[in-house]
Amino acid sequence: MLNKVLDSFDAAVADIPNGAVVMIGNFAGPGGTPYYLIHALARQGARDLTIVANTAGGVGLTLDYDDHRLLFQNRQVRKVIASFPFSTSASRPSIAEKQILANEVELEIVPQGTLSERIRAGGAGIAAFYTPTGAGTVIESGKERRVFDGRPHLLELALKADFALIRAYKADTFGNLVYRGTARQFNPVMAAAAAVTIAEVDHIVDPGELDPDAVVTPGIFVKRIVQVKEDPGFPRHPERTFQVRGQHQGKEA
Amino acid sequence: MLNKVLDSFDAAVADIPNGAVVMIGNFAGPGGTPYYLIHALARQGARDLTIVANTAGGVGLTLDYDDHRLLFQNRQVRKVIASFPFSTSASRPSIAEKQILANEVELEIVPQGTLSERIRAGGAGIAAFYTPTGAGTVIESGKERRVFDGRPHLLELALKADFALIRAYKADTFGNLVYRGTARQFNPVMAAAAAVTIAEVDHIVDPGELDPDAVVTPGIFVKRIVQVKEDPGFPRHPERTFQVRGQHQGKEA
Amino acid sequence: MKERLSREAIAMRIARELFDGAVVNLGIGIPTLVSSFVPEGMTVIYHSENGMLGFGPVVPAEDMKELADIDLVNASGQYVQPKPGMCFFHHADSFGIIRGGHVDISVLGVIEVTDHGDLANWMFPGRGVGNIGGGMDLAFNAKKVIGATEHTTKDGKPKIVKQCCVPLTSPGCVDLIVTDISVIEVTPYGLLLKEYAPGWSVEDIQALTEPELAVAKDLKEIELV
Amino acid sequence: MKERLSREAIAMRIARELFDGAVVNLGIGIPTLVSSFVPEGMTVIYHSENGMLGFGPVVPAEDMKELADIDLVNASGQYVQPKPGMCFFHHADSFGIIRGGHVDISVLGVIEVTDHGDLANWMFPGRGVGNIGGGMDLAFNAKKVIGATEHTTKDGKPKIVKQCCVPLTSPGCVDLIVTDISVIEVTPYGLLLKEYAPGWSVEDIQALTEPELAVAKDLKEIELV
Repeated sequence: MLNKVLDSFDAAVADIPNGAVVMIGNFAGPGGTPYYLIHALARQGARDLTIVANTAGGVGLTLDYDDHRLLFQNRQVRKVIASFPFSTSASRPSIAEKQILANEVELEIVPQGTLSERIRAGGAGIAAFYTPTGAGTVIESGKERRVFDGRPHLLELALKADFALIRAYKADTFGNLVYRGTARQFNPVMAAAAAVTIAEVDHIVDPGELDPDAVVTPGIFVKRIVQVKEDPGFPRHPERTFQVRGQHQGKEA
Repeated sequence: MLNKVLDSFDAAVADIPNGAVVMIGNFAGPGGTPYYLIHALARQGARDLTIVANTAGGVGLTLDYDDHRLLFQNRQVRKVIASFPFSTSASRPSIAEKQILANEVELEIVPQGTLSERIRAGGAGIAAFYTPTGAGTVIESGKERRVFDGRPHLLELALKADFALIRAYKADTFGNLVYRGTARQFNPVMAAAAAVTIAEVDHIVDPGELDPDAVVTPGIFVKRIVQVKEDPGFPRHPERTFQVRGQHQGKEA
Repeated sequence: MKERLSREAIAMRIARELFDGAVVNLGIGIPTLVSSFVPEGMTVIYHSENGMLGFGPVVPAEDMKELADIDLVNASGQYVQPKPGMCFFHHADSFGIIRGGHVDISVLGVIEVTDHGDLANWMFPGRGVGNIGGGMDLAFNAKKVIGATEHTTKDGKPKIVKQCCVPLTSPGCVDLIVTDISVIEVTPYGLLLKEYAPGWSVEDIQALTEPELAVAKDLKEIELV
Repeated sequence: MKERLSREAIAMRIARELFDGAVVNLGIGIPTLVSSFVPEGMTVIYHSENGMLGFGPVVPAEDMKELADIDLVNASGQYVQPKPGMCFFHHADSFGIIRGGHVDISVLGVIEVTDHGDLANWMFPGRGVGNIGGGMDLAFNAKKVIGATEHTTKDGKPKIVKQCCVPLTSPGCVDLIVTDISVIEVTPYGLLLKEYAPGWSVEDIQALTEPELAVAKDLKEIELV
């Protein structure tokens, strides 16, 4: 019988080989970032990795914490494909930034919408697509330009990975996933685009415990599930819902 | 203040002009088909319509009922873009089928995955994409072929519409939508691909009554909402959830 | 006495190709019957084009009044039952699953199939029209495509041919052909006869098959369970 | 006495461009401040790149301990509050909303902007590196792009220029420039000065602006509310 639940983060990443392409869910802080899987991969030590993620780690938005900057610190990364690879603070450059500027790590910088769409295309069997974003900018370099409806577009290729490390809120044992708030971000598209998707989750429940109309990632995309059993200490109230009722107020925001 | 809720299906479709491109949620039976909006459009009488839908109506799967075959019956359709345009029964050809074979209605037949992806592309600002589906078949005719990773692909163009008639389960007054089971089908992608999306729903609730993690169609895609107030008499138990618990049985299916 | 297998027996043989955890899409006709023959204890996850994975059995005729629901149908429009662990998604995501190669096995009906694995199954030859539906995406993109068919047409003509006369669903897509008299693998070198129905000889089968059949070293009688 | 408007006043002026039901994305910096000045009774729906529409205000510093949640942040990583009618979706859907033209107004910071509406705002000139992030998709695809900026750099050089020196975010994307001394529309014929800060003359503003400014017939002092 199918069994996707593993006990340890280390076991879950043990077979990631040198040279693997690894996608990592990540956006502006720890929400939706597979913190424990990243630490396990840092311990595991695979080298020459290509990392596909929104940032290259350690960009310094809001919280300073050990995200996939650890992999750069350990010199495990050969190439990074990201939209936001540099620190937001000139005075505190990230580790990846130094390595990129020293030509120790190769950078492919991609507009965020194109990055998420290339990953979505990888999962959905679309080889390539035309987007208007980037035409007439440095992003156009080396790409095919083509006009549709009078507007220039660029041809962008699908992105796939050997492994995806993702973070979700609840999984059932089949691998069906739901997310919490903005922690969803890149995780569902990465789940579909990797040969082996590994999910770090708050809760593992029996099939039938998730509302089938509300499942975001179908279980078939998820090969391994590991439950978080300690508190990493980030500001978070996972027991709370974001569903709030009451008078809508136009003013606030 | 925003007000998207209308009292009548007739009012909701009143401004659909002759020659409009209209997407209609539809798949294998009445589930997810905007039955009352279709009837209202039939009464309204707009002509020379281009209909984008999975079928051309009246294909005879399971239930025989008045879907958008009404629009063909009324001779309101100039062209149909569909994946499953013909009746499943040779002895009971559909109205659209007769009109297509008599060259009274133009047919663009599209593989179902390409149809849904073209609509998704229309909503998501992707001008065109390469899919393997159809290369080396009649579908290739007139299309650009290109090889990616050694495999031939076809260039397919985005589809957009002037109006989308869709069916959902619950809407809040902002237009956020959730669906019920397989009644979801094409509706969410069509919602995003039309200039004016009109949703026929079972229930209208206040903002905050839908779980924001479970909303499928963001309200910004929906311009008009009309609640169904009568029972069309289809086999249906809308008060039931499809969430079932209990021992998983490998045998059944 | 050369008996042909029933449609159920063809489905039973195809069920032996399934495996634990397999994501399976069953087309209309014989393919639909396959789900009745999944071995005890094996988890097979059914995919339906209209945006559903992991659903339960078709609603039996006697429970129709109580259980039929237009919001829970398979791609053939049949009413099905909910099952723990199922999930729903929209049509574009559903075909993303197919096109992205996430369907392990697609079982499709056959009008004609060639020794190159070319499949034709969408155009109704008598009517000059056809429904492409979701079959073309499945034929092109499923990891393994199994053609389920009677070996010959009603008037005895081969359905396994050198070249399709009706428009293709997909060139070179079929991996395995299971008929009422044989199991044939489509290899890069042509067709390989692997199993025969009880009482049928290689020559009998070849006589009803247009392209040449190579014979597997381990040729054997079809085992249904 | 030629006072320049505060960052808050720039934001206040931009808020007057919003309308009931508008889908609005606010970039980092001055743009973020715009949300504080939405007129009473107007429903503005904020979009955040990380997959959120209709969220509430940023968590105030004094409530941080009680309300901050890493699973509810805006695209700048700020903790925000939930609000009735909000919804979440994944990153590809989020940029489908942007690329599909469903964002009515994008308010972006400016490093340089030209009379053709070319915008440069992603490459940090001093560092030789930059983050493209989601700004390029917004600049290319929002229905209306508003540049929010001081009129000149810290050392007094024009930020409204004939040609950008740093890499472009998007050519020809900016529709309206709101600075600390002016409101300028980008038209197909060049820049049109529409409003001036109190005490500033057309000549004063032109002197700090590289391309030539045409002057609107109804030129007026900037109205903030």
